Amino acid sequence: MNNSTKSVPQQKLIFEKSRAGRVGCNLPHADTPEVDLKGCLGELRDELHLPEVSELELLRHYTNLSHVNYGIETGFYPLGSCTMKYNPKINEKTAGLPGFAMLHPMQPLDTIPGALEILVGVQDMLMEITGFDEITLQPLAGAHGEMSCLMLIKAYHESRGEGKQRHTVLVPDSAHGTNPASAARCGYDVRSIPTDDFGNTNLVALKESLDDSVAALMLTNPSTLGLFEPNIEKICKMVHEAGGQVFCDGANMNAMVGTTRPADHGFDCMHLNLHKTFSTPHGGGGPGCGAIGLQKHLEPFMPVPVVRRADGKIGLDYHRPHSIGRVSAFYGQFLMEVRAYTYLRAYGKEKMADISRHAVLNANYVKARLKDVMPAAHDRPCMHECVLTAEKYKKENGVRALDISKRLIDYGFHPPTNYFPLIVHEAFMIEPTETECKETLDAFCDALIAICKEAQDNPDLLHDAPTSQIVGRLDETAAVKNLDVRWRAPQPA
Amino acid sequence: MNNSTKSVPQQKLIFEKSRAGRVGCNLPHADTPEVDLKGCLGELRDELHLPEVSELELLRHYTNLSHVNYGIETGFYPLGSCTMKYNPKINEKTAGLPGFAMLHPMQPLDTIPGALEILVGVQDMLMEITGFDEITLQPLAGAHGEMSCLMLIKAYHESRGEGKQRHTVLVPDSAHGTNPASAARCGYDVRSIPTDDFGNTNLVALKESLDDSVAALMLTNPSTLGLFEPNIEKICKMVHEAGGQVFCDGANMNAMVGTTRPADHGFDCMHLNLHKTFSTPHGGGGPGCGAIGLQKHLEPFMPVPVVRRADGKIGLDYHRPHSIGRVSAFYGQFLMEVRAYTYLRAYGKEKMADISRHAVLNANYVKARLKDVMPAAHDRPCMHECVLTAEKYKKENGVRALDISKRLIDYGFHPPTNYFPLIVHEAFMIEPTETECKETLDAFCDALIAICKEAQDNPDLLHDAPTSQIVGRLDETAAVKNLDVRWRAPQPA
Amino acid sequence: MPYIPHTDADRKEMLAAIGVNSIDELFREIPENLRVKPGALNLPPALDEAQLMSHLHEISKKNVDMAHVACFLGAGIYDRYIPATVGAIISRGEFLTAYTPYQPELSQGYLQTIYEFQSMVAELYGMDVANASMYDGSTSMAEAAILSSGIKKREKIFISETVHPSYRQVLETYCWSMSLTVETLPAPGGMTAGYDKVTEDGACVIVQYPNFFGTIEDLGAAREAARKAGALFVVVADPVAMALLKPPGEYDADIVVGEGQPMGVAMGLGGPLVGLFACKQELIRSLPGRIVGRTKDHHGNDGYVMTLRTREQDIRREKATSNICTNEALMALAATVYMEALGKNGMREIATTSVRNTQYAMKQFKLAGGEIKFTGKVFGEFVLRFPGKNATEVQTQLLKEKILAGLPLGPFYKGMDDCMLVAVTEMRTKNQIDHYAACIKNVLAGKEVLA
Amino acid sequence: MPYIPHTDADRKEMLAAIGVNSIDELFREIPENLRVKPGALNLPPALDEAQLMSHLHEISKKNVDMAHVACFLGAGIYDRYIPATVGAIISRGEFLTAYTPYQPELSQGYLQTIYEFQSMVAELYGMDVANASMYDGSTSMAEAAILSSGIKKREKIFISETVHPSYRQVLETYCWSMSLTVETLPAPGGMTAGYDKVTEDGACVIVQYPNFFGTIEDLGAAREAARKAGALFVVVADPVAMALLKPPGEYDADIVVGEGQPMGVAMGLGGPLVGLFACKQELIRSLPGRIVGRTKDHHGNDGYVMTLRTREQDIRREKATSNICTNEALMALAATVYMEALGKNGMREIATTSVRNTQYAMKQFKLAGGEIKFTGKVFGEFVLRFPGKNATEVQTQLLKEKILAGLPLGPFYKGMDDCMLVAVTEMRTKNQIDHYAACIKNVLAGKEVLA
Ligand SMILES: Cc1ncc(COP(=O)(O)O)c(C=O)c1O
Ligand SMILES: Cc1ncc(COP(=O)(O)O)c(C=O)c1O
Repeated sequence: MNNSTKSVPQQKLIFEKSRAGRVGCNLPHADTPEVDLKGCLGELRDELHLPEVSELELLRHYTNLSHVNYGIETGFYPLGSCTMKYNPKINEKTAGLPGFAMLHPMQPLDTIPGALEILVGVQDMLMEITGFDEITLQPLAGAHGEMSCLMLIKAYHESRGEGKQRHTVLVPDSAHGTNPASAARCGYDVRSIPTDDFGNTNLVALKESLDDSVAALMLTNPSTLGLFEPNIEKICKMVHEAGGQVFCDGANMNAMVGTTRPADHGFDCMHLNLHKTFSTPHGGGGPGCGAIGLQKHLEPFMPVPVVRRADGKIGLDYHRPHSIGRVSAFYGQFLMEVRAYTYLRAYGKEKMADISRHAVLNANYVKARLKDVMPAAHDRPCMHECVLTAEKYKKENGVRALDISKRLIDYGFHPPTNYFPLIVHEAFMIEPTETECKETLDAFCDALIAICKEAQDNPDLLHDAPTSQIVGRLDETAAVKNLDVRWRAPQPA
Repeated sequence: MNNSTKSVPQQKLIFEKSRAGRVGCNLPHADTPEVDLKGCLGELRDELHLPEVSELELLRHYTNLSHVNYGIETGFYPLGSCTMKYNPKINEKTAGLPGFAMLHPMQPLDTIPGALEILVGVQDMLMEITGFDEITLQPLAGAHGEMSCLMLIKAYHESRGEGKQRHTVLVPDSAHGTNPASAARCGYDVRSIPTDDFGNTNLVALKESLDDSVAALMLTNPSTLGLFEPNIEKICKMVHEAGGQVFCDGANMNAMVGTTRPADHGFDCMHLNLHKTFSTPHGGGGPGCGAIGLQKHLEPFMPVPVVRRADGKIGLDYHRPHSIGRVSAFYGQFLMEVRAYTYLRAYGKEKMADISRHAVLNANYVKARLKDVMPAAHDRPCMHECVLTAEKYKKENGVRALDISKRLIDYGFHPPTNYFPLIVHEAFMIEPTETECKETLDAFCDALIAICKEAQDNPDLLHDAPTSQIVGRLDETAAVKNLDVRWRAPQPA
Repeated sequence: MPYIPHTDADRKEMLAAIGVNSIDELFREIPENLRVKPGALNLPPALDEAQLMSHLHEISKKNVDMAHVACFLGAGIYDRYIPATVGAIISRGEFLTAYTPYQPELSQGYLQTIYEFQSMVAELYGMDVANASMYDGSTSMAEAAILSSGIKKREKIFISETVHPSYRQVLETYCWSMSLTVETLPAPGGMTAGYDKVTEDGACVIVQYPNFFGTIEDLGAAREAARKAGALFVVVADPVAMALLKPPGEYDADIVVGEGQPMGVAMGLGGPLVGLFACKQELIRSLPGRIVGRTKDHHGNDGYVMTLRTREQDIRREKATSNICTNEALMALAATVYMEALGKNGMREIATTSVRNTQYAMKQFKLAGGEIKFTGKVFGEFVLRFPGKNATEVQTQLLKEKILAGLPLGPFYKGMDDCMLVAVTEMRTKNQIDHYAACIKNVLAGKEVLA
Repeated sequence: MPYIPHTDADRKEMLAAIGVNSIDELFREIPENLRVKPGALNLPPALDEAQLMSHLHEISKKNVDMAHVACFLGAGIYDRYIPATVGAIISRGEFLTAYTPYQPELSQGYLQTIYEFQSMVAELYGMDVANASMYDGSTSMAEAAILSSGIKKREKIFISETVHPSYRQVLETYCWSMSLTVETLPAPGGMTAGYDKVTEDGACVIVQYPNFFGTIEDLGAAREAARKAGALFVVVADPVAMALLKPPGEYDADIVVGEGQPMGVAMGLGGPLVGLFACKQELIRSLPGRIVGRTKDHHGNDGYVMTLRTREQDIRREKATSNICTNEALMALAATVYMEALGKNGMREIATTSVRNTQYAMKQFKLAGGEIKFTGKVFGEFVLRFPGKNATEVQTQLLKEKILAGLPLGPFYKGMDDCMLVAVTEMRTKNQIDHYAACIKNVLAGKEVLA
């Protein structure tokens, strides 16, 4: 921690840098005749409080803001469940090609054969990797993919006359929040399934829950505990026998790429987060990119349009009487698909499995290195991430997981995910991904070991952390109490 | 100065991040047969100590290094004589077009009509702006342009049989170091011409120096004092009458664009720094881009190839018996010319003069605002930059110009040029450029005023500055004494 | 290995530290029969970086992109100029490769830009507050309907026929799964009519402004209908048009949603886009998605955090206001840079240029024999009728002249086979409009498009 | 106004503070007759950003760029793969828009990269030290000659005929102005011969490695000639070839220069490039250009500064070691990123691929009827002879097949009208080489290039 200290100016809001009449942009100007705006448009607005800054000031604003923002390219970002792997620069170049970036979603189909080739290319590769019969790229993020899958399941049950009856979705207590929320968003009742002492689905509880109101089980595999569900085939069978469907939350696909195929596990459908497993950049919170895979029996219900190769030509299928309809306005996150395509082709047949193999190697290495200071919630080989518990420090030293994480910031690392899954006390969910080198993992583990010692020797160091950033710990309660979510122009005196 | 403090990790050298066997790049691989390297090449090298890092580590290395480097896009950069204006982003896009960036300099001429159009386009616009009869874009930077101009002059004198005789170049004492150095590089003796009390060329001294050994006078107009030489026409006449030529150092063209034309002043030739006046980015110290302009009588001596429009077609003229030859391997800094072209077309006929007008406005404003704390070396309207003296603080408070500048860093500004021109004691040469807004100038002036007060009240604040950066003041003497200019691989034990 | 830094020595050391002999051992909990045999996947071969670039370049060239045709196609996605600054900023790794700012202390840069984004979206729409973004305009609208249904405890959504057809399809999908019903208000003359159909079981009334046909809807009438039924008043609005038009907030809209793409986001075949979502202060605790607020650290410094987090799925699970998690932060950043680069004057200028170009085009196309289908005032888009011609055929003809003429409306609206939705942004020039006019003159006269 | 932020109010306030009434007044010292009348300049009209982009795009499309042809042209500038990381890094504003690191405390980022650059250039060349860059390979070589002349106080430069013709032209220009003479050593068989011509008034002996024809010169022989005459031994070396070849430093070269373009710099019609300059430790105080050293701050932290500054023009004026000021920092940064991205193994791999491709091409072209002009060992380039054909015509023919066949040598070397200099980098594929072979087979048989 021999960090040197640099003073970084706090940036004023852009509105405070504004000067009336300033124009920041060399804009297209009209060469058509002037018009009477009021005559053309009717009532016009009066005020428009947008900032007026020069292009140079704008760039400075963002350059300096970027310096107080942490990305994968700044340092290690082991945010569990988020797969913060390296986002290759070449993907930005391919997605920036005018022949992709400058396409209108409603231009005639025969003017976009290349775009359709990308879509089908990604679909084909994802089918092979997941084992599913069909892939659609329409959903716009993971949660959107979950929702779309549940809609497929709903339509399936309706087609069998069981739509009304099957109003319950089972969700493990370890599941990500989007799972129950997506179920609710599809009008389902949510019933929680406990996890057993080994970190697996509690089969007894599952069995008990499997009545004929169950539409589906949403299972994350590997689970959010970073553990592969060894009973997965059995679970799917149980649910199927009860007339339900099994959905796989595929956020953790990075553990499986090239190594095992979810469709083979017995799942009926799954979502993928291309922004996690297939390296499209997270962009500070989005765009996501949420493909879904499904077995043949769900095919009639796929959202329109279905993009498909037929007779050597790629076309769009809109005429699908049983389709759930559209889930988004156009073709999904097309430019993200271009990135995913580029990424998939970089690995190809030869190297695809290396992704999951090294992701799992890295996670197990971190788990092994930290076992003395922070034991794993479950002592089993983990998959692409390991979930540890820092409960001891809370009990013995009054130091919460959050304090440890904030202290990690002072050591130069982005903290892992905390407090998720909810069933692990003071959880640390660490997902290193395969693109991190051993030295980085060692430095991170060394830091965490040092912090755990600090927790015992000098807990206030942790309570007061971080002290290395442009702001200290922020008051989130005050943020809610004195809600201030937008700037407003000062009223003229 | 309510800067917050962020800890920034000092980056190890990339060599210290290296791991044997790591490959950072997804490289083209051969599909041609293997060969016996030794058989093909003869003796091979043994060791090759280049770093081995992953692509992600590489990006982190540079992201973090960039955070401890200051550019125009970080903040105000009033480095006098360097014209640190905004470098428009659109220029980067145009220069990045494959139809420009991916051209080979020796590909057939009929495959590069567009490139020639750019070259001639820049030449034409620069001819119009400077008034010269010819422009060549071959020189690679300002100093290279100076040297090329002196070569033209040398060839001219040789053509008149005066080559040997005219071995002296006159250089004002205020001139930039490249002027005498370029003269020496052309085999000339250098004689210094003093500046008079008003900041103008001392005409009496000039007259005395004008013997028949004089090949040329190198004059910077506006001078490095930021002053327009009011006797310029007279000076040129004097030199011409003595059989000499007058070269204009055009580093200060930003004061003149669209307002006055150096060729009209009587100059025979001049160099331009496109990386200053015409906004091509400085790139951390280069590339420069050094066009030169010249009057008709120097035309026969122009470097080859001359790019010219003839009969509506653009061609290259190599058959120039009196040419000085090549000054660089190909066509000059072509991709910089694309940027300059883009910039020139953004201003066009309508707005070109706005450049110099606002550059001069800004400089005079700074000068006016600072007059109480730091008087101008010469109390006259300045051009695009103002030269102030901080002598008072040295005498009264033991604070040097350098100390003041280092303190400016703590206030978040890049310091101006110090100690140049050499004839001004404790010089501050401030060039704001036209792209800075009034608020920035005010903030800068406020800071400098505050620092001048600190110089009187608490000079150690200045002696100890900067304290805001990742390193404090560096020991340059030790750098020379314990010369360490490269990393070396540790010797195996 | 591309992107994977492990050397043989690394692997060996790491396996030793873990206490296993091979990577395979780490997968021992996966039943043998579920494991993929090495090399068993049928995937195309790996490409190196140079091959990737040329391969993708080849594919991209098969498309007709908008750099090669004059784009008069709009319909919610617009060919507007994207300043070079936008790309320069959003490609910075600190932004591009960050994720949701869960750790505010090292995410102040992004959080501040989101606060600025929220401020400007709220300002453009004339609303109290806006969130940090939704997936796209269509899902943003669907969320508004569901929010309304939740607030009003009513199950019927009224929506005008003049709302973008794809948006209405998405709404149908969402509503079906939530057992809500959608009722469409007709718009015979290109403007929503039949507000009398709105009944008191309506959760909300949704109109688009300007509507899908480009026409500027009468928001006063829409509001009255909503108010009368006790329903929420929801507007789908083009943010760029807001630079000139009286904003929905001034018509007392409860929720305003829209597509942010026209503000600095590449068309990209329609993705990624960015959904805008703004509402009245009183609805803020029902707002879907993320929202950033300003607060203080313990030294009293200003700072930004995600706030009102108890609305969200990771905390509230099935009771959350929405299931959205990842949103469209990067595209919201692009829009933020765009709004700030153009600023007040720039936004007004390009909106005005669009109006001028649109008015000129309407005039020229009429002279060339086209008909303007509807009579209402328009902002930057209008419906052009080709008497006696199929619009899809006209489109095909004009493509030969490198004009993308617009959107043939036949597939979307009954009886409109001869109609084309034509958008004229600030990017179109007088020359291009004249060329278009000349082409349709020929086509309407039954001649070759190239005169 | 593009890029100029002043509002009318700004101008007014600023003029008032200065105490003048107009901007014109500030120019009062410029004689009236020297002032340009408003609007008098004959310049093309101003373009907006969208127009600039499309205008420049149109112009660029008139060129045949290397993305559209298979480039077998080298001759000192090579079509090598530039990893995407290079552009991503050098476009960062903190690097792109900085200037010379005169203020080291806020330039540590750049200074460190220059230190890394110097280290790797020295390593590749096998030399003690390298500087921070020169303009290009040609001027770097001219500086080496002048340095030699200064050190040795001698006025004759010996240079091999196999050094790049443009470099030799630049050398002639520089030497003429310094009154030095250049003597050329012949190379009848494509390798420098006639070392016996080197006399004791020689300041240096310059050879290229591999030479202009691609042949790997015998550096031992060159060194002997230099040593015998008491002259400095100067080598112009391709840095990429150094990944495999025994470096000049191991042959006891005094100065090694070269062109850094093949390492991550766009060809860009030959500019900007980046000159490399390395030498023995004992010459460091005569080195032209900038050099960065490692030192400490007063807390004992490591830091980097420009050092040995008293060699430079701003301090030493006419006594400086060179007149160079601005150098090619950004291109040196590109090269630094390149060397670090590829690293030891990557550099070796692409060099090896070039050798393989070159050997394959030589074989196939011979089979197709071409002749390999010279017998020496080559690295990645060779002279191909088309018996009975003019090489320029062959080039024209092959361009039809989207092959840029190489550099016709007729204009550069007497009696070589039927010769083409052919480079085969790692970017060329077996298919492209086979296609080239098929084409020359047809051309040599007097058939159409397309069989
Ligand atoms: C396990 C899990 N499921 C679902 C999601 C939701 O994905 P998204 O954020 O793309 O909507 C996430 C990611 O945040 C996740 O970690
Ligand atoms: C007045 C003056 N002349 C000449 C030069 C030399 O220009 P360059 O650095 O491009 O060689 C400079 C810039 O550094 C300068 O300021």
